[in-house]
Amino acid sequence: MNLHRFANPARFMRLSSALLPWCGAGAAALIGIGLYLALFIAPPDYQQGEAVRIMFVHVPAAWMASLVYALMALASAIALIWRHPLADIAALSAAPLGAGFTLLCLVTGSLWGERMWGTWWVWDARLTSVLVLFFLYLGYLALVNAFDEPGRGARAGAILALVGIVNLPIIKFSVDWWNTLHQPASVFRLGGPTIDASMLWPLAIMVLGFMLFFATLLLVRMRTTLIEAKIRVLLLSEIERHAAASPRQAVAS
Amino acid sequence: MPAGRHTMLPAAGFAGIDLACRRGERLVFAGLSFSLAAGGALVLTGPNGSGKSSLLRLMAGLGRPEAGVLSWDGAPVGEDPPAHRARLHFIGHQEAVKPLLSVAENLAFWAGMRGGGDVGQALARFRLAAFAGSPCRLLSAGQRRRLALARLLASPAPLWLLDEPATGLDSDALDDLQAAIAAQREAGGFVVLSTHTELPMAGAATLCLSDFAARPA
Amino acid sequence: MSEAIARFLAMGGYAAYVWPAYGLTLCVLGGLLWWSLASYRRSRRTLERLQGGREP
Amino acid sequence: MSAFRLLVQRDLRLALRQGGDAAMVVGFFVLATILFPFGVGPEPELLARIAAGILWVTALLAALLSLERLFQADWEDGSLEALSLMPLPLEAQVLAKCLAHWLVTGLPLSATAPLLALLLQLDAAGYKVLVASLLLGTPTLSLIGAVGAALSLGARRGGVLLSLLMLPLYIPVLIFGVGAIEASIGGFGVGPHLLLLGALLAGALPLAPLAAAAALRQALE
Repeated sequence: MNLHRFANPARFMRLSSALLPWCGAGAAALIGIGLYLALFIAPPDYQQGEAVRIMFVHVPAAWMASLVYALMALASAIALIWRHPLADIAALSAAPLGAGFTLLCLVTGSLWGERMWGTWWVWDARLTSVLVLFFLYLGYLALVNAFDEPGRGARAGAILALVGIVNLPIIKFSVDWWNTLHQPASVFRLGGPTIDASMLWPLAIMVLGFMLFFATLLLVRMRTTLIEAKIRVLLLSEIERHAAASPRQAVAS
Repeated sequence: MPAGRHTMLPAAGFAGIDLACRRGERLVFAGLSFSLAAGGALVLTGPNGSGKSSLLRLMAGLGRPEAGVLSWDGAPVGEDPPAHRARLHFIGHQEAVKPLLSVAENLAFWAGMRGGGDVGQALARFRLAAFAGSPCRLLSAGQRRRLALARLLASPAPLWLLDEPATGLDSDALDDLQAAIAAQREAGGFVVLSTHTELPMAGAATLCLSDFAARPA
Repeated sequence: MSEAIARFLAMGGYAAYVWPAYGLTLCVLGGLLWWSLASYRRSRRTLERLQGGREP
Repeated sequence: MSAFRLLVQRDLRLALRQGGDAAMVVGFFVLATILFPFGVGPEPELLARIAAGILWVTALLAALLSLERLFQADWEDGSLEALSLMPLPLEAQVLAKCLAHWLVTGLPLSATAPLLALLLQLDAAGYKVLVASLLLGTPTLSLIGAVGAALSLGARRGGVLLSLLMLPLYIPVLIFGVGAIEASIGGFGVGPHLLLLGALLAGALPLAPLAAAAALRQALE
C-alpha cells in the first residue's frame, strides 16, 4: 500500500530481464547481417552507383523516427487515459532514442543530398518533414526536463506528444504542398522509384535490426528509470525515518 | 477498494472514505475517512507537510485521490465535477486578487463567475466597503486576505474549504471570519478549514492528519 | 587482394558519402547503446549500495 | 452577463489597463519588419518578392511573444486555481482567454500589417488577402499557443520553451497564410488557401482548448 504501484513493478522487471538478452542478441545479429548484405552483397544502383548504400541506413532511420514518435503518442494516450505509470516511463524512455534516429535520418539524408545535388541541405518535402519531426522531439525532451517535479514533466510531455501526433499529418501535408509549389521539377526519390528484390532484403533486415535495437534500449532505459524511482523512494523514506525519530527526542528532552 | 462502494456512502452530507493522497513519489496520507453533516465544521490540524492542504485540494476537486472516494449526499463527487464545483468555495494560500483592478471589480468578477451575488454586503461584512473603489495594489496583505475571504459571502455556496484562513488577519478580521463561519453553519452549510492558530468553533470536529500518515516504506 | 580492398573502399568514387553515413550510424547507435547501458549500470550500483545488495 | 463574457471582459480590462500589451506586440511587429530591409537591402523588387513571408513570420513571432503571459499572471497570484473551480468549464475559460488574447494581439497585428506592407513594397494585389489571411490565421496561432502556454506553465525558462514547442506547430498556418498572399499576387485563386486556413482554425477551436485545459489541470494538481 505504501509504495506506488510502479515503485516495485516486479512483473515488468522480471519480464524485461527475460526479454533483454533475446532482443539484444537479435538486434546485433540482424544489424550485423544487414550491414554485411548492404555493403558487400547488394548491387550498386544503375543510376546512383555505390551511393545507393546510404539508403540502407537512411530509410530504416527515417522509418524508426516516425514509428517511435507514434509509439510515444500511443504510450502517452495510455498514460493520460488510464494513468498507467509504465506508459509514462515508456514514452520518456523512447523519446531520446527517437530523437537519435531522427538525427541519423537527417544527416544521412543530407549526405545523400550532397552527393545528388551538391548542397548539404535540400528542402525536399520528406527531409523537411523529418526536420520538423526532429524539433517536435527536441520540444518534448525540453518540456519533460523543464520541471523540478518529475511527475509534472511526464504528464505535460504526454499531452505534447498527443498534440504533436495530431499535428504531424497536417504539417506533412502543408510541407508537401509547399514543396510542390516551390520545387515542381525535381523528383527527389531517396530510395529510387522502385527497389528491386536484391536491395529489398538488406533493407528489410536493417529495418528489423533497428526495431529490435530500439526495443532493447527502450527496455534498458525503462528499467533504469524504474530503479531511479525506487532509489528516490528509498532516500525519501530514510529521510522520513530520521525525521520521525530524532526531533521528538529533541523536543521531549 | 471496498466492494459495493455506493452502499457505504452516508445518505446525506459531505464524506470521504479511505482517502489516500500522493505527492510525487510520496504517499502523504492513506486510509483517511471523515463525515460531515449539514451545519457541521471540520478543523484539520497536523504538522507542516502532513497533507492538510492536499486534503483540502482533494475535497475541492483539484486532482484525483490516489485511493478512496468523496461523496456528497450519497453520490460520489467524481461523477459530476461541474456540480461539485458549483457547490463549493475554495480559498487557498494565494488571494487571487488582481492589483490593477479595484476591490469592487475583483469581487464583482468572482461573484459574477458564480452567477452573481451581493458584492456590497460582502465587502461590508469584512470592513472593506471604504476601499471599494481603490485599486488592490494599494491594499495591505491583511486587507487582500480579507478581500479573498469576502468571496465566500459574495456568492452563496454550501461547502466552504478554507486553507489556513486565519493567517495574516488582525483580531477584528478574525471576529468577522468567525461570524461568517457561524452564519454559514446556521444556514446548514459545511465548513472545512485547516489552521495553526487557535480558532474556537462550537461543536466542530477535528481531524489530525498525522494520524493517517502513510508508514514510510 | 589489396587492390580489391582499395576498390571496395573507394565505393565507386562515393567513399566520401557512404562511409561517413555508416560511420555516423555506428556512432549514433553506439552512443545511444553506451549511454543507456552506462546509466543503467550506474543506477544499479546506487540501488545495491542503498539496499545493501538484498533483493535484485 | 455570462461568465464567458465576464472573463473576456476582465482579461481585456487588465490588458488595456496595463496599456503595454497591445502596443508592445505591434511595436515588436513593426521593428522586426523594419529590420529586414537593413538585412537584405532596400531594392524594391527583392523586398516585394519576400514581403509576404517577412510580414507573416514577424506577425507569428509577435503573437508568440505575448503568449507566455497568457496563463502566467493568473498562475502566480492564484487566480488560475480559483478559475479552475468556477462552474464555467476550464475549456470554455481557455477559449475566453484566447479570444481576449487575439483581440489584444491578432487584431492589432492584422490592422498594422498593410502599413508595413507599404514599407516592403508589397504588390497592390496582396493587401486585401494579407489582412484576410492574418485575420484567419492569428486566432489559430493564439489557440495553439494557448496549449504551449499551458504546458510550459511553471517550467524553467518558460518563454524559450514555449517558442520551441510552438514553432513547429505554426508551420502549416505560416505556409497557407503566405501561400494565400502569393497566390493573389500571382493572379491565382485565393479560395483554397483561405479555406485551408479556415480549416486549421476550425480544427484548433475545439481541440486546442481541450488540450490546454488538460495541461492546466495537470499544472494545478
